[in-house]
Amino acid sequence: MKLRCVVVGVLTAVMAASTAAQKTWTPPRTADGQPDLEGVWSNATITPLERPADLAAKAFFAPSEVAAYEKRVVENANVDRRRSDITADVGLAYNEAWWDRGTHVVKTLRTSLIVDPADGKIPALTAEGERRAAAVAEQRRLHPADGPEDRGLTERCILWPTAGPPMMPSAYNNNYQIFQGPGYVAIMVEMIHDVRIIPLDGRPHLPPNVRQWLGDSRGHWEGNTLVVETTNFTNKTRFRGSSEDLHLTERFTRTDPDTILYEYTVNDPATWTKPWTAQVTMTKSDSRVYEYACHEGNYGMVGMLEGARAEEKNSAKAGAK
Amino acid sequence: MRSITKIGLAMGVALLAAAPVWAHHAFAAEFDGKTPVKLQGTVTKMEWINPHAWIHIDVKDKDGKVTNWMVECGTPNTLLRRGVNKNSVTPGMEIVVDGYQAKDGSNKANGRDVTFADGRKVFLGNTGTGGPGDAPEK
Amino acid sequence: MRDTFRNLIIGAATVGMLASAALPAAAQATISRGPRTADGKPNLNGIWQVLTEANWDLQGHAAAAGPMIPLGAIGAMPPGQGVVEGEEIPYKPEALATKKANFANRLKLDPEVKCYLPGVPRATYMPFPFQIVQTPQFILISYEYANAARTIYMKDPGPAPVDSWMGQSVGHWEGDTLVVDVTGFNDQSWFDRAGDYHTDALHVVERYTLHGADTLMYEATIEDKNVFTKPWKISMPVYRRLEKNVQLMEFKCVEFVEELMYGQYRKKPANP
Amino acid sequence: MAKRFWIVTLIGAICLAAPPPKPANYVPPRTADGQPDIQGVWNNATLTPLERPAAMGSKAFLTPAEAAAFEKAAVDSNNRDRRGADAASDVAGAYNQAWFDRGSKVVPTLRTSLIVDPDDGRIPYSADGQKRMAAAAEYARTHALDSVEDLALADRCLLWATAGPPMLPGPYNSNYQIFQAPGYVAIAIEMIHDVRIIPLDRRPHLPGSVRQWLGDSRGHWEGNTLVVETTNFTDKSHFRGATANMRLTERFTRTDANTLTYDFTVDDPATFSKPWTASIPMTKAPGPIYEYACHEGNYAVPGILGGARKQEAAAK
Repeated sequence: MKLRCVVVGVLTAVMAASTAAQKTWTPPRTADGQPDLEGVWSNATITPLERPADLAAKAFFAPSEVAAYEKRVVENANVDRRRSDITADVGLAYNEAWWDRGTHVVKTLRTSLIVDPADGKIPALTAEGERRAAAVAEQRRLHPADGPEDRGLTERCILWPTAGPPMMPSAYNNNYQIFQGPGYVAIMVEMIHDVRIIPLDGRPHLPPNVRQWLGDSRGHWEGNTLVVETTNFTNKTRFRGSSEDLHLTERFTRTDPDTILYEYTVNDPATWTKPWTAQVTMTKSDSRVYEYACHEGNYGMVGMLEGARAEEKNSAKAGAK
Repeated sequence: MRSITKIGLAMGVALLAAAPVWAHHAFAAEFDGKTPVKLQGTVTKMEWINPHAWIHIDVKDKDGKVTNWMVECGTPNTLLRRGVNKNSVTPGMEIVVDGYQAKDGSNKANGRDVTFADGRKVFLGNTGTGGPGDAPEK
Repeated sequence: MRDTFRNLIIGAATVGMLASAALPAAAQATISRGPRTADGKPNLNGIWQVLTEANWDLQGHAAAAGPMIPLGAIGAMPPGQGVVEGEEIPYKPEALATKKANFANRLKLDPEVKCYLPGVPRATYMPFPFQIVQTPQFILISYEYANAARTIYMKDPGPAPVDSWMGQSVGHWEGDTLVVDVTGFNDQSWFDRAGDYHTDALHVVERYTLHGADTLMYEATIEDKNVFTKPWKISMPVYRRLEKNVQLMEFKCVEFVEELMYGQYRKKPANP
Repeated sequence: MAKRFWIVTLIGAICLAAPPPKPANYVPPRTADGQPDIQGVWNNATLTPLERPAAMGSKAFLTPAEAAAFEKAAVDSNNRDRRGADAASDVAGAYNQAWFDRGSKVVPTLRTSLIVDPDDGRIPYSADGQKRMAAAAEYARTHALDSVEDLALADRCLLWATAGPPMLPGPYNSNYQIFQAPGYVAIAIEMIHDVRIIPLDRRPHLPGSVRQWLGDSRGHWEGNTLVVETTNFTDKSHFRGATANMRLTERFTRTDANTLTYDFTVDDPATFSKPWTASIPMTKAPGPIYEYACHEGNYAVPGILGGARKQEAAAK
């Protein structure tokens, strides 16, 4: 058994203490007077975006429940899931050595990243949202790999959820470095070396016809909270089915030397019946951001497309027999 | 196994389902579950690149003919944080790869398990690099 | 009388002094101190762009037709006086042959064609702006081209664990000049579109010096014992972008090369 | 055709005369930054050919009478309605003087060529130079219209003799406007809107690897004469057969309010047995310089090549 055990960081009283201390701690200031968010941060967490069904009514873990829960989740992720069913096994090709999904729940102890709606679930799609989602699914079903555009943005090395925005925890490389210069907050996202340079001078957004993968962000400080408004998304970004009219509001509040509470509100009336909000705690890391040159080594894309062509040839041959 | 509570089970299932979605790409799209391979060979080159690291190995078959295989691994950045570096895997090392061949029939496979001949895992922070991260595993 | 006379002289002297201060920056002997950050360092923050034709060819070159006939004059190479100090890049003979072969096959081999990361120093003189966000411990350079980026560590983090496209940058101040030592390169990037290349033994030392408020003097010393007989240096001014509300925009060019790189694997290739 | 004019005028007035006296010692005004002022619009059209026609033999100068007679005959001849005897010559004479501006005067020195050195007024080709010129002529004869590269640079709208350098008078549009600013002399050439910006700070030339149609010029003042050294020519312009290594020295001297004397010396040992010099007077002109957008309206090239292809197809 090649079970690789992972030393589980057991969270005890420390967790409870830091949530309580949130209110009183005031962040230091950068040279030009901004609350200091600088440093390398990770938003890896095992807390899922939406609350799992069996925890429907439970918005928070009690501090005592956290350790056991975390232990089980991490061990479960590490079990060598050699599967009888081959395709599932191929699908789980890595074991934990390659993943870095994190080993802790969010410091707020919530059972989901989503905080509003209260049930921790993404609100219902509008009719148009349903239609659009169905169309995308159908396109993917009919054309899994006709050309590179049919693969996901991560497989095309164009955009990862870690960059978003919103910046979502992901399978690995959940690392960010924040720099603050006069009039700017810059966030370097490790995957895929995207840098969000957020001007704080209240300038207008780019013209509405200019659409960008990471949208166009404007920031301002409300007390110790950095508020970032982002618009101008493309219709190709589709964060969980969002449209190009997505209006995203992100809030960064440093609650203690090692924690930034990152909260985002998704407002896209063309897709969801009402806005929804999620929170992720970003934890200070003493690691650094490494280069994630994705496109340069993307043998996978060729492999996938050639694989599809090979399968078509085989099925054609089989059919012809 | 029995002691896993309902929560753990639920979480486990959710996690399981989530796994492939989060991978850089669904391996099933590139590799073929119906053609498993077991390759024993000598490393000729280690490409520490994203999105996936690739090991190039020379594999000798029964009558000595050598073919070069490319083995796809995970994203290296995770391991860099555990102290792995370009000296962790160097040309000349003997390794064993359990995985699946590429669908297009080329000499490519995914590194389901990559171990030394003695069964020790290759990709751990502790392969002689004294890096932080997971406890040494026997 | 004497006092008024004395005041007159003093007045004249001060006027003289003020006049010299008002002289244009270039006329003053020392480089003007320029704007400063809160911790007293030259303030390099801002959006900058190079205007030379270095990305076409670091060395002096005449204008020439481009490799793509249908592009006509759009694809032609503009002329450039070159940015290499001493005109020539000191290639080893066999390495010069590789460079020439690179140029001959540049549409296949130049990483820029495939929107690969530009490496250093090429990222600086790509025909796109870059932005510097300067903090005491780290200096971020974000490049509009292919969202390339570099963090300059003001405290050396030790040797790079693996080779990378943009290398590992460690900076320190020498007087009013930011000196950046860059190592840990892979052998993939080129220096320009003329086939100038390097191996993973590349070592680059960059120097950024403010030259007045809106100009940076950029120098880079390039060293690679496998390719060049000795270190060689390039230098060029970098100009601040002064448009109102100027910002970096997105040039995420991977999307633009998918047809080029993967079109042949389409189910229905555009031109089989 | 040109030779016949000379013979006609010569018969009329055969007498030798000394060259006219040198103009008095004119001192030009100064620009704001102290350069001798050679600004303004100038024209270098003239009836005097670059080389002395063979028919003139050793005659270096015309007499005033000869000059006047010649000028009258030349202008009349240019204006004659040259409806040709056969269609081919008629087509060749397609334009009459209305379209041309070859000038109406010989050079004031009455010299029988623009070339002043060598004395015979002829280009001193070396053996190699002659061999190359002959080979070029032979190639042109046998590949007259294969492709656009076989057409003259002017027909291709790439470069006219008026720009050179050296700057020779053309059949028309021999107009130049000179501007002077601190450290620079700039010459705007009407045909084909080429501007020669000549720095005066004695900076080095462009690297030898860089070749340009108009070369790379550096200027300096010697008294009231602007001396311009030009190198870095391409191997495509071939001024009178010269190679890319041609070195050109031009001298601009304002000799009176309305005259700018332009001398140039060509040095290219691979082509000419020795350096040779010509002198062309540029006279003040009212201007302005008009736009000469040549390439944009170049219907001729597709017409010429298309015609050749059609004829070849028909011949098959």
